[in-house]
Amino acid sequence: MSFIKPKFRHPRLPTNALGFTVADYDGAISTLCAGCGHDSISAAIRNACFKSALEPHRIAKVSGIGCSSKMPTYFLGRSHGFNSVHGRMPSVATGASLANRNLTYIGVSGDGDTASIGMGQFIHLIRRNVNMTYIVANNGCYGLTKGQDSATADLGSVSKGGAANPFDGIDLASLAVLQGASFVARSFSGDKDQLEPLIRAAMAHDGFAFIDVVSPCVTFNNHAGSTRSYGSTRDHLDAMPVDFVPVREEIRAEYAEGTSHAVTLHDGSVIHLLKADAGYAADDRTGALTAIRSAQQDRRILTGLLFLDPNSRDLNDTLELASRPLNELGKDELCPGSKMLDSINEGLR
Amino acid sequence: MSFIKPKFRHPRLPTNALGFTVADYDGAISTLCAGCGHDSISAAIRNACFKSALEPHRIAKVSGIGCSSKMPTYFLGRSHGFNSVHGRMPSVATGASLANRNLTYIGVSGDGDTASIGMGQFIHLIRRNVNMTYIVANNGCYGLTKGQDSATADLGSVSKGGAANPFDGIDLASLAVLQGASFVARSFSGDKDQLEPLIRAAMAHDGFAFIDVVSPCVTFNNHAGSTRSYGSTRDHLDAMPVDFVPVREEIRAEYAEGTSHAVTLHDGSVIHLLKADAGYAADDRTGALTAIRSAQQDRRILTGLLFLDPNSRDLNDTLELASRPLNELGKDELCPGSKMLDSINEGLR
Amino acid sequence: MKTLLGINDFVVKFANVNGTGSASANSLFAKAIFRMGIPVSPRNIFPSNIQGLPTWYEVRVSSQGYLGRRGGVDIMVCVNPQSMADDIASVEPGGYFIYDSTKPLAPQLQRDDIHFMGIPFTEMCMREFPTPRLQQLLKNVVYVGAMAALIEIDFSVLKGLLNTQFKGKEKLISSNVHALEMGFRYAREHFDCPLPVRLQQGDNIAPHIREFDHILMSGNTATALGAIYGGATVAAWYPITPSTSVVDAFSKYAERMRIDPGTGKKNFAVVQAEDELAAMGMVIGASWNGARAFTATSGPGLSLMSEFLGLAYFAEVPVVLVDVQRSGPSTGMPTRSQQSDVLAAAYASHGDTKQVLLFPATPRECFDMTVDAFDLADRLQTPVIMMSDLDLGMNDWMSPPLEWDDSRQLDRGKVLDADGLEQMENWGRYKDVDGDGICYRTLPGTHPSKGAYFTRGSSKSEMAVYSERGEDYVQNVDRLLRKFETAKQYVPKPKVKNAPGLTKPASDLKLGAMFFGTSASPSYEAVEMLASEGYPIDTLRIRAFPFHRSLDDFIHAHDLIFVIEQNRDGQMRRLISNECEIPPGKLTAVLNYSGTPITARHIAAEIRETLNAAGGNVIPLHPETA
Amino acid sequence: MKTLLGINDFVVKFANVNGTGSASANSLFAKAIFRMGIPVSPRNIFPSNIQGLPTWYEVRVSSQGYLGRRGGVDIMVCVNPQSMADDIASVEPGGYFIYDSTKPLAPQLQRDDIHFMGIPFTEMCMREFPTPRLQQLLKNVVYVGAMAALIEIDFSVLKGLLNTQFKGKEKLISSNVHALEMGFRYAREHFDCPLPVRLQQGDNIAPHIREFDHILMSGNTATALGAIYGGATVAAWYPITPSTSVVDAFSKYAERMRIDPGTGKKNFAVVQAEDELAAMGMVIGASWNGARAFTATSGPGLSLMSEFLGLAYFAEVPVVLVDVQRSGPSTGMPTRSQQSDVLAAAYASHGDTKQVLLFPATPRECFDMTVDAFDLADRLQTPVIMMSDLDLGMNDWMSPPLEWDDSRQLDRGKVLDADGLEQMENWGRYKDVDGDGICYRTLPGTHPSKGAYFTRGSSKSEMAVYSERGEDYVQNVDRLLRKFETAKQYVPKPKVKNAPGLTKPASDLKLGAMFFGTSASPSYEAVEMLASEGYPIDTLRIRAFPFHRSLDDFIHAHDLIFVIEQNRDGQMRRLISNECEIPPGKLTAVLNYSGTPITARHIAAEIRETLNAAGGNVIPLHPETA
Ligand SMILES: Cc1ncc(C[n+]2csc(CCOP(=O)(O)OP(=O)(O)O)c2C)c(N)n1
Ligand SMILES: Cc1ncc(C[n+]2csc(CCOP(=O)(O)OP(=O)(O)O)c2C)c(N)n1
Ligand code: SF4
Ligand code: SF4
Ligand SMILES: [Mg+2]
Ligand SMILES: [Mg+2]
Repeated sequence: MSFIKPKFRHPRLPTNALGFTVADYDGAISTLCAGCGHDSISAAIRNACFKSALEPHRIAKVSGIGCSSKMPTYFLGRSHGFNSVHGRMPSVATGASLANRNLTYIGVSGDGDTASIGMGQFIHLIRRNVNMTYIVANNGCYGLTKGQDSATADLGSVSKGGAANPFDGIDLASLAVLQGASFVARSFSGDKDQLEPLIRAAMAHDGFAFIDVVSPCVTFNNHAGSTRSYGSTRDHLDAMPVDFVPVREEIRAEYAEGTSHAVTLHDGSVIHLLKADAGYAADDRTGALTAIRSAQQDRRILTGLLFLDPNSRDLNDTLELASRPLNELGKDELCPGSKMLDSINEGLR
Repeated sequence: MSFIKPKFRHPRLPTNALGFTVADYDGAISTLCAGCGHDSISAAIRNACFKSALEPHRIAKVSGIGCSSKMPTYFLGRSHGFNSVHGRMPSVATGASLANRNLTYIGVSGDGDTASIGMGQFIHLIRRNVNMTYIVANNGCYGLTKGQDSATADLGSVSKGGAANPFDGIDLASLAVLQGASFVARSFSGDKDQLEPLIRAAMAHDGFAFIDVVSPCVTFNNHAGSTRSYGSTRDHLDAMPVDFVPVREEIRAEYAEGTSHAVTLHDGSVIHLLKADAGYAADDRTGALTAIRSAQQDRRILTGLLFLDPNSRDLNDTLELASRPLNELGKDELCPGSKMLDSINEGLR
Repeated sequence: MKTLLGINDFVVKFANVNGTGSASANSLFAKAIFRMGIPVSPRNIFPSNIQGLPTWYEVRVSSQGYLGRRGGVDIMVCVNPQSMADDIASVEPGGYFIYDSTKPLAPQLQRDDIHFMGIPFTEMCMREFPTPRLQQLLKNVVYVGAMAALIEIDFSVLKGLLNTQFKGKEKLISSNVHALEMGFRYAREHFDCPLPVRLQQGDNIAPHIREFDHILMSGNTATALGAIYGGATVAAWYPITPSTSVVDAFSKYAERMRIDPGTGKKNFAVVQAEDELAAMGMVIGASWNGARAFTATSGPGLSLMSEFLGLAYFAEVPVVLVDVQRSGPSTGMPTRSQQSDVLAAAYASHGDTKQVLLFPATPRECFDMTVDAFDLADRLQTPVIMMSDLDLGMNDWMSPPLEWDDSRQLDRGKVLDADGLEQMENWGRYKDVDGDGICYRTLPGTHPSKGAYFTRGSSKSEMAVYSERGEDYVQNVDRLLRKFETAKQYVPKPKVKNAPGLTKPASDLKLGAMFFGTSASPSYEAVEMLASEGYPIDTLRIRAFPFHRSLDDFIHAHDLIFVIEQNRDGQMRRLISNECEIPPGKLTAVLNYSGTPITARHIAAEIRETLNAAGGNVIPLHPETA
Repeated sequence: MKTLLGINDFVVKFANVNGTGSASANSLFAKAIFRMGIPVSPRNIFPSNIQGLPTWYEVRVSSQGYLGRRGGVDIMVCVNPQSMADDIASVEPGGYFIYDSTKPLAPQLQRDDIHFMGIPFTEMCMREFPTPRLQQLLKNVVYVGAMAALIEIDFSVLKGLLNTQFKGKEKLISSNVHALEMGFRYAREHFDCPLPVRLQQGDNIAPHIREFDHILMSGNTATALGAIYGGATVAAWYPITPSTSVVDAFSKYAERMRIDPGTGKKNFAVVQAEDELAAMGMVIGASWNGARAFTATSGPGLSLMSEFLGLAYFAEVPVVLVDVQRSGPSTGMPTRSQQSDVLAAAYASHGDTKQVLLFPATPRECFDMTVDAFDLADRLQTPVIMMSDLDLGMNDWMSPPLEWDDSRQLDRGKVLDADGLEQMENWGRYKDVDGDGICYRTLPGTHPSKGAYFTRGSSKSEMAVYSERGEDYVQNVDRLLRKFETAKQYVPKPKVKNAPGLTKPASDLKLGAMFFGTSASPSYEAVEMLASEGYPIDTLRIRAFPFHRSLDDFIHAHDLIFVIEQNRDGQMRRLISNECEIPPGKLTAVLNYSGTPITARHIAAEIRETLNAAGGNVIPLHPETA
């Protein structure tokens, strides 16, 4: 059940470039558990859209099924949303993007939704470089079905049931880098200073932008044995903070270990990277994989913008679609008319 | 339609340790196109089983759907086989392996079967380390449905239809390495000196052994524009020959660039690696990924045993299954009896 | 104000917020009544979320042992302000509304025709318990205590249950008992105890309850035990409400009963698959290889498995699939109950398919039919689908104890071992040697030179050679039909009962009712209600598809038959008219598809209405005159 | 020996090996007959492999314009030794068996009752053509040349076709013409030409062919054009026989007709998805977002899409799905035809669902119905499934030319734009404002502050707010039923015809036949055969589900109705008896499910048998007396 928030707005709330207040980006009140990491992500998305001054109704939200996939109800109430079926959001998003290339697409999924049932679609979504921001609220478990291990659960982590997970966890960020994603990042739901700019950068990116957000499930995965709880995540956090620079600001170019690195996005906006552990450039896949892995081997989770291809070409461009959205075409553009049909008939006589 | 081969055997055919001739490992006559790479793979599997002196009836063959997935009919006529549904062989193999851990499982698939519809199952099969040999007859296209590009088709390769593929090909070997496969190899269907030992090693390996076999489709993917045709494959072939040393032979230990490296398999058998381009040890995932990628960047296909984890633990062990196959258990082991049920009833009163 | 009277016959409903620990207090309540020997049927009505939304626990007490929902609420215990307005509205005139009076009740919520009884649960707990956690948790126990006073639950039974539950944790026992007593005392002090609706041991309890032994268990637990006793060794599944607890319970029992005594290793494998397609693939692979394997799922999973179900049907691989139905289509209402997968299951997959279905109605039957399902699947070499539902699967039901005959063997059907292969001449996998449509199967690894064949979902000859010849195809699928015909003699037979109170059907009695699964209990109840009104209705409880011949007989012996089920489209009615070649007009649908289980009142009302509409054709026959 | 006589009435069958280039020669043969104005219907019968297995091309010539299979073969042209024994056996007594006499025919293959005509094709080609490739390819053209002599194909028509086919490649033209002439000459020199079964322009051709314009095209091509003209912009699919050519043709036409003239960019997107689930997901996503989108698949794909079809049904997203049926279940016979997905499509998905189906019977109808399908899907906001099949989809059919009315608009149904939203008060996504069960939809991005809502496959209120309330659920699914009822008035109506030769049904005529899709043509033919025997049978061709009311009328107006279809279980018969509440006994199944299309002879024989069995009840009514 969703509760609609009171419509009252304080008259002096700060507004963004379009004159919207942050409340214009609110959704319904969350029905997730108090303290769920997913709610922090919803807030970060809302804030990112507000700060980037996106028109709420030009954003479309898509998700699968799970606690995480419910999130889109809880932000951007003025945007259309589609809570589809479990694990198959990538295909729904692909179709939506083809139909209208001019909206901003935010996909929200869970680790069960993406790494188990949705694995095939996820990989093919990456391969097609669909222009969207894809956020996995990664809690290492199936929240909505009451806490089973997901495929991202770490080896040896202990679920509510008490059994230690005997399988290696799938690292979605590495997978995305390997499979050719053009934007790959990781963050932590509790770290909004890092997460918000990453989401803004992802939405500005022209192509598939993946953000793996470690998002603890307070109900089923927040106890000593699990390696994905708030406590342990904070312990293992290897922060790589990212700061978003809006379009038209100065671009900084120097990049050395321990300093920041400016990467120009396709739309001209720039991201400053602060390289914590260094060792790879953010546009080098092998480097990214190695950095992620080496942090992993130290039992640390590398966060930040892990990989970026500034020359990304999205699916609409790859398919050479016209710039006018397909869903705007009318009979005149679509229907070749009776003369053409006559000539086709002619060829078949 | 399958034709059964004449049963006549030449009396003086060489026999293996079990007294079988290679003909005892034959299957039905192939109905694939003359010259199809897949037939060479069938022959290599037959020869490998013969040379490794496996009992034919203790092998089980599983496949999906496609020209490649038809292959199991064409070898090992004395083995049970299961031609299941498109892309879902991994799950069938997993179930089979759980039911009887004492058979040898050979899975045969195609690039469409594995990298498209089967991608999710493939990754989870790897994650579970199911004890089987998994061969992808990789022709970059959908042979059986007449030549559409598959997800492994190289960017820019031209299919029979004439259009250049606008997507990056998925590299199954890298994916397998990244996702934790315990044995990853690549070969070429026309190179039986490399392929047969690899198959023998894979079958001896205790866990999931993946072999990506470049296997040209002579009918739909054998023309200039395609980068996966016989010609082009031979051109880009960066051979990393592998020699199989049967159990009880001498183990060599030295390993330097350009020389051979002996890796002891779980059952005691040993593989000699000849490191062509060097730079990584065969038990290092990051090194394997880097080597594959760097060959790729030179437009070369790295072949040979690409990665091996000699300490692999297969699914049956991970799940701590008893050594007696589950399918052999009878009522006595399975059925707890009426006393137990009485005590359960008691707890529910 | 109307006065409700109900000794051992009433409905109590608890309105809670989920995630607040009410579940264990509520089941303490129900179990205590059960222990007192009084028939009780509790039901969870819960949301598809984890914390913070309304959830209800509806407990029916019925001296006659009616276990279906009756409809209506006599006593509402409301500790959730979110749903209060609706909850108040749902109380029967003359009924009781018990609420947390820490905050006063909004005046607009008042009703004149029910009793409001405020108990300051929150205030009491704040005062008595130190931590917010305990205050929250024990509030639930306080209202159970109050109910104990109001309806006279045996206090020693409650204490006994707490002692067992918290064995070894004395502190918890004492705080729980304290909470119980707080509630008890408050009620005694402030209200006329007991209420006219209340419990009373012994007296008016139906003999079939009083005189026989019962247990209280959920259908899913019983199904899991059926899989253990049926010899399942491989369970592959993907989590989905309301089927998850089937595999959870299977794992739990297997960890206890299936450990190899010598090595401590497991004689079973449970795999959480990546999705339902994979789960079904694993079951097929394991079954093909000779293990007994099963999966449990719900509607969305059934849809996803449909291609594989076609493979298993056509390739003739045994499969046991437990479908614990919830409300569809699509995600529907995932935590609500329906019987709406009947057609999807019966004809699962493209092409010409017919699947074997079983319809358990009680935990005991969940157990028995699951065991049978494994035998049937092996015997028939085809999928067998257990059609349970959320109501049966996830709620506790009073049930006769489970029984096991130690002499029962696992019937693995026509599987040839090496000797069998040696003896059989010209074995062919798809030869119908016995004329029953069931052929002899072999398992991988059995014999060095005989019995190997290729299993496929494509057309083949009797010798299992790939074939696209029309004749081979037709011969094969006709044999599959013959096999389906054979199945009729193996599946559980329907239960036929003459109209209650009438020892033999009078010659002019032509009314019948058919139902299955969780529609059975309220249907029987409705039929008794109608019998007392003079409408004699014979009943047939369907237990399996394909339908046994006695179902045809029943239909032919009646003029007007009600088919009672819980879905919108009258799916079972369709299946019957399809498969029995029955004029659909003979079958009148009685349906409920609101997601909460069908009630006896609803069924009786619908039937009554039809009979009234039929007018002169159906003259009530008063029991005295029958 | 019996003498076959057949001017423009016979069946020729070519027995080839696949992958040898026979397809183009065979279609040259059929096309030439078509060009001569003589009704012809060619059919490919091909294996599920790429090279080296038997493949057949069966060509029926029928002066009356019967396009279904007749059954039997009059002239067999056999260039494949693999299947020779069966091929010889299949020739009608008195028929002709033409074979490659380079090798002598095995004596045990001889039959006394047919004519054997050897032509040394291989030898002739070895002699005349330089390369093995040419020898192989042109062998096929040689037999066409021989046939030209034997049945009198107009040689100039053949040459004209070759000229068009090889335009610009003069060398190919001359070698092909040479091959034609080689065959022609050999036949002329060695056999009595023409045979008594042969072509003859003009004369006995049925007026509906002679007097009207026709084209020769496959159903899949027509479907693709329908998608173009229907305004589809997104096609997402996964390759599967026999549906692949739908999207192939769509791409081809779109590349030609949907390029933005200014930029050369595409006004369409074709995506080869990773599987059928993804294909359906893309269609749903695109349709939700306001593009017209479709997918094409066959049985296994339909099964895989069933969860998503439930979502689209319940979330009310338009979907156009083309199911080109093949033989099931499972992989079945992937290159053979059936109509066996009827039930799987009609009730696709778990829970209570009913899907809209269309049943085209000709390429013209494939075109028209595909255009309609997009309008219907938008209007009804639900999936619409085109039930084609391999026979219709992949074979060339004579068809009236496609027609397009330039004034026709795309009917996008109830979609609100920004203005519409401004004008509508209290818009709610699931409010049944018009009482037809169809609500007003909005598209993402339309209005800055109005019309945004959440689409979901779970239960919701009229305002599209997530809800688990039973009343909301029931209201919603009842509205979906109402919508399905509304659909009846929008879907194509059935075609009813009185028994042939009888202008109005005599009062004692009570026989009817119902059929759909590719069963129609042979059914009409069978009905004419039976009419000439004195059995007058009215017909109704089903064109859509839900069934139009006239179907009920037809059933009520007849006593005995044959339902003719191509599956084992009589699936349409079931659907009818289910949905029209018809006693199944009124409907007699006439079935064929061998994978090769049903024949008029088979239908007539089955009906005749039933009528004979019915004995006195059905007295043949001789046409003269009617
Ligand atoms: C086809 C299908 N299978 C199973 C389910 C049941 N189900 C709902 S949510 C979920 C897992 C959710 O896990 P995740 O995506 O990690 O989300 P979380 O709840 O952890 O945020 C499952 C298995 C379903 N809805 N549909
Ligand atoms: C569910 C399903 N979808 C589609 C098909 C059609 N199909 C058969 S084989 C095949 C692709 C085979 O490609 P690949 O696996 O690469 O094998 P190859 O023929 O190239 O060896 C497809 C799409 C099918 N059989 N089942
Ligand atoms: S169960 Fe876990 S993931 Fe779901 S809402 Fe609660 S805390 Fe969040
Ligand atoms: S089509 Fe290609 S893959 Fe298939 S059998 Fe022929 S050559 Fe091999
Ligand atoms: Mg999760
Ligand atoms: Mg391939």
